[in-house]
Amino acid sequence: MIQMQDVWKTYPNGVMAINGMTIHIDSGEFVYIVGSSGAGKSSFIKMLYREEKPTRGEIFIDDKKLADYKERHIPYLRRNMGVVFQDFKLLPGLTVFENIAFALEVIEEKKDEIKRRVMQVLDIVRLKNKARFYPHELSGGEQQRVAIARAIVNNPSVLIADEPTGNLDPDTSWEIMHILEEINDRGTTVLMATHNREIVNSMRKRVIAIEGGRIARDEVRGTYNNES
Amino acid sequence: MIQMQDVWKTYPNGVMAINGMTIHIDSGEFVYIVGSSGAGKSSFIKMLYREEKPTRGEIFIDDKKLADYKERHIPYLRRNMGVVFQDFKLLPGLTVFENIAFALEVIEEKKDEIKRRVMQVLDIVRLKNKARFYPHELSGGEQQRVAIARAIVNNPSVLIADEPTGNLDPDTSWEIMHILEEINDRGTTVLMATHNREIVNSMRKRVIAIEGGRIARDEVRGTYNNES
Amino acid sequence: MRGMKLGGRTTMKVRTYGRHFKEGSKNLVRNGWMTFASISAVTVMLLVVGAFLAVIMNINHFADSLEEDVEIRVFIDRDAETSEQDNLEENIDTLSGVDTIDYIPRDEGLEDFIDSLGDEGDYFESLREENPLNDVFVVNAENPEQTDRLAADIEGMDHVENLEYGQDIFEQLFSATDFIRIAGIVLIAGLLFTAIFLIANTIKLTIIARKTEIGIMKLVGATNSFIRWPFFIEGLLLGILGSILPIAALTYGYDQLYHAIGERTGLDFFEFLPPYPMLLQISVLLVVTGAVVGVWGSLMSVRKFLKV
Amino acid sequence: MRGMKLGGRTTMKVRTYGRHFKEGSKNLVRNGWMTFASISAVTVMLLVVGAFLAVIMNINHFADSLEEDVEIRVFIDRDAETSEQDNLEENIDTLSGVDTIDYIPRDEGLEDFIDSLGDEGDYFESLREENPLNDVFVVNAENPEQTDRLAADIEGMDHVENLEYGQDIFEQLFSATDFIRIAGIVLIAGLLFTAIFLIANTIKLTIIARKTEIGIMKLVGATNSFIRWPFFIEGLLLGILGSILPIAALTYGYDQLYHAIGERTGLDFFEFLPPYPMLLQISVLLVVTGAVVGVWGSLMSVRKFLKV
Ligand SMILES: Nc1ncnc2c1ncn2[C@@H]1O[C@H](COP(=O)(O)OP(=O)(O)OP(=O)(O)O)[C@@H](O)[C@H]1O
Ligand SMILES: Nc1ncnc2c1ncn2[C@@H]1O[C@H](COP(=O)(O)OP(=O)(O)OP(=O)(O)O)[C@@H](O)[C@H]1O
Ligand SMILES: [Mg+2]
Ligand SMILES: [Mg+2]
Repeated sequence: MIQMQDVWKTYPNGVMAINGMTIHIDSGEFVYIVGSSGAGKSSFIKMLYREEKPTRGEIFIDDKKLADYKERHIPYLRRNMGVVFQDFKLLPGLTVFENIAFALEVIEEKKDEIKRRVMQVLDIVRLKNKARFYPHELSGGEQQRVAIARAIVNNPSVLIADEPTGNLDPDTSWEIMHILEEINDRGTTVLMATHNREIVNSMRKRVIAIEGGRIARDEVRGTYNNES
Repeated sequence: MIQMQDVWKTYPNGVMAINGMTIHIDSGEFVYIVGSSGAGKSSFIKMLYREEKPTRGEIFIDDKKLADYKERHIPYLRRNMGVVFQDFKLLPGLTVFENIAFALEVIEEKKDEIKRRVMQVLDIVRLKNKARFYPHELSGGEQQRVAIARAIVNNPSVLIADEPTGNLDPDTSWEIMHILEEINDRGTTVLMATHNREIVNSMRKRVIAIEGGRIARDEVRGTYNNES
Repeated sequence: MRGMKLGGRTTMKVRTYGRHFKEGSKNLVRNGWMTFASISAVTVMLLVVGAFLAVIMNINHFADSLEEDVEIRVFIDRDAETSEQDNLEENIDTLSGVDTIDYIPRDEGLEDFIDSLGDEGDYFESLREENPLNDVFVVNAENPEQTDRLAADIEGMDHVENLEYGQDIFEQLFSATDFIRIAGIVLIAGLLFTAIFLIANTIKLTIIARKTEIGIMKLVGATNSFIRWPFFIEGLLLGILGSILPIAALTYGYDQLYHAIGERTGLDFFEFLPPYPMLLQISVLLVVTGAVVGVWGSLMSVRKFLKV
Repeated sequence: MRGMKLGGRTTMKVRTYGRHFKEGSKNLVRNGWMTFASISAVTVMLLVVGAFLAVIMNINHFADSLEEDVEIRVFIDRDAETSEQDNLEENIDTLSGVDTIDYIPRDEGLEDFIDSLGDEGDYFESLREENPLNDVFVVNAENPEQTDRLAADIEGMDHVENLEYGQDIFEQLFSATDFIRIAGIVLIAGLLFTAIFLIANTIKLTIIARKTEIGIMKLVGATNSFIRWPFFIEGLLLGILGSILPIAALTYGYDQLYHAIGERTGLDFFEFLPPYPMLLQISVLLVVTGAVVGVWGSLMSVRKFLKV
């Protein structure tokens, strides 16, 4: 369960990205985060896995205050969250396989199990034949799919995806969406920032619209644009 | 005028990205390049500004063989092309202003003129207030708009954009599309790889669909998907 | 949400150490040129340090041998009888710290003196008729620092006419060797510091290039120690690999030099230190320095990128 | 499509040079720690080179002065009259290559000799009665290498009883100073090479970190020379900035040393080189080395990233 209480975020350069957000997301929900470019979607997301710290306000994950986490416990927080970064953040020196395996090595999984699981998710994102390639040898969409594979490989309790279909064609996008839905059905909370109107409007879920760092709209089975 | 004659591209790792492409694009055209993830859109585009060289076949730009260009003349070729890269390729050490100005400094433009032009394009992409920021201080969509601004700042004869709206919300995407259309109206050839079905289907232009490194479809006022 | 592990499992599984070792050595290969830059920095700096160490150890050895030559010349009363001379010798011998006592009869002394003058000595042949010299005891202290005390003790004894132990030369030499020793230590310390600084610098640069990657690892849930271990291994290997060449070069070079020059040196007062214990000492110092600096440089540099 | 400029305008506008200079110096600040690493590598290495250069120049100077001390002692026939001695002096004086001729009467010679023996000399006071020595001319050659020839010439003259110019010591010393000189050159060359290698290495590492950026610049239409210029400036500044500290330290340090020790050196046969021309020579060498290595390291490293 994710909770934010009057959270503000001002970046060191003075940009006020989040201006008082209070929100409550239950375990097992599927939430779209929408909003124009620069609205604050990524900032909102980054605070959840503590890439950024809020300037003011409290964030609770599983009823535990994020601010109370000691620095050395943060990795354990992150291991329960799968994150698809907007800019992918793949390790350039590692192959596709190694990139995904890294998320499992970190939790000291057995080698055989790592191999099995990685090949399984590579199958899901249809990149099994690119396992031995390096990120710079992939197309934009392929890199994005690797990022998705890495985020789901260790069955996280929360999946956070920042525009996971930005570089994908509509067909592949739909495949990815069905994967996310399936994961959500298995109990994983899914948060997804997106600009894809088609997807939001067809696959109706809770929609949180951010505008200028504030929540402009929060609808249970919402659409991309305001229906009013 | 851009021309390709039976062009093939095989990457060093053995991936056959382009498999025999013959195409002719006239000066002043507006062309969408569509195709699924990994189809070969970026590879096609990269050969035009010589980031990649074809393995076989000839490419002509303005009736001049690309293969005949001496290494030291390539920069002059590129100065007549504005390119929006799929991964933006902004210089991390330079501010937004400096990033865009760089494309003008390269052609030894006057300082005052540089300033005037940069502020003008920043206005067009609505990022005037972020001129002094560094790329890592921008949201994904803002970075993409800087990349677009840099590509158009020196009034290139050809504008090549690789998924220029991948990280933009629908409204901003439309704004960008109108800018591209305007530039095209002024005589600039525009090539744009995109996954945005909505845009392709509403703003009808020539559509080249790539599948497995070949041209699967080439329609004058086409749609994203095959209409057949 | 499933229970979050906050306990911070502090023990790592054995297979994870294996992974770190593999990862660390893989990184050496992956970073190609950077690895080369680091290793060659280690190599070059250790070579310089090792070479100077060898030179300075030899100079110190030479200084030591100079000090050992410090001796007290006791001029015996010309009136002293043989028994009295023997008495004096016994008295000297009972003093603690006396190493050797040599007796030089006046005739032998004159002979040596005339010889030492070379050609010019010929003009003094006439002296043989009435030898103006004394019989002499040459006393060597066990420890050059005791010379002063011994001299004072001997001076008070009977039948000692005079006593010479070259206070001036001795003190001058003594302070000179001290100076050489201190200068040597300062020089080596300076070089070592320079080497450490430059090696750490180079390693730091290679790690800065991986700053983003370290950040990504943290974002994907790696603990600091998980990230640090491969860097530890990498630094260790860098240092050890970097010390191989200097050790080999020094061992071979010094051995060659020792056998080529050392044995037939024109300067017979100077003696090269034998290769055996010295080269071993230097080698150990170089490996340890390389390894420590490698690890230290590596971990220090990683540290500041771990705060993500 | 508008006409493409293929001519490759080879001349750059003046304002563009201004831009390159500004860009190059800005990069120093932008790259913060990397700049620090490069400059400190230059600083440290040049300091070592400079210090050794000062030491070696002094040693060479010392070796030179040793060589200058090589003199020919001409022992004059005891039977020679004053006029004959004068004759001999004139004859020697006409030889080419003679620098100075000193006359030491036998009495003075004995005095010196007895003095030089110190305490032991007392026993030879009796010699004063019948001085066994000769009168001596001490001949100094203008150039130590001429000593041999001069000695041969003088030996054949009248009233020369004997002649001494320490062939052994002379030759030994001569080859020793040669050895020192060669060893010094080798050492300095080795250190310089090491310095160049490590500095270039460090600069290379900082530029590798900017590999992607160089690629982007090329893709945006920058020519190679447009990209290279700021790197040229940067390397130049790196080298010059890096040489400031070593030059300051050496100048100050040597000056202090010279005035503190140089003037009251116990070893009066050894003389420090005066600071003036030497420090200037070293400074110029350091600045030039720094600048050349900086520029060279920078441009060499950029080169291989320009092929995009
Ligand atoms: N690291 C940063 N430092 C300073 N300002 C930042 C930083 N990251 C983002 N910002 C600013 O904060 C605001 C919100 O950015 P954010 O990345 O959250 O937007 P977003 O909703 O994700 O946009 P997009 O859809 O374009 O990705 C923007 O104005 C942006 O310029
Ligand atoms: N540098 C490279 N080295 C090796 N293979 C590459 C390289 N770049 C692309 N490829 C491969 O070539 C094929 C075509 O890639 P390309 O980037 O052209 O696809 P794309 O159509 O742009 O896809 P996307 O929509 O995902 O960006 C893919 O299979 C990709 O894995
Ligand atoms: Mg974002
Ligand atoms: Mg692409």
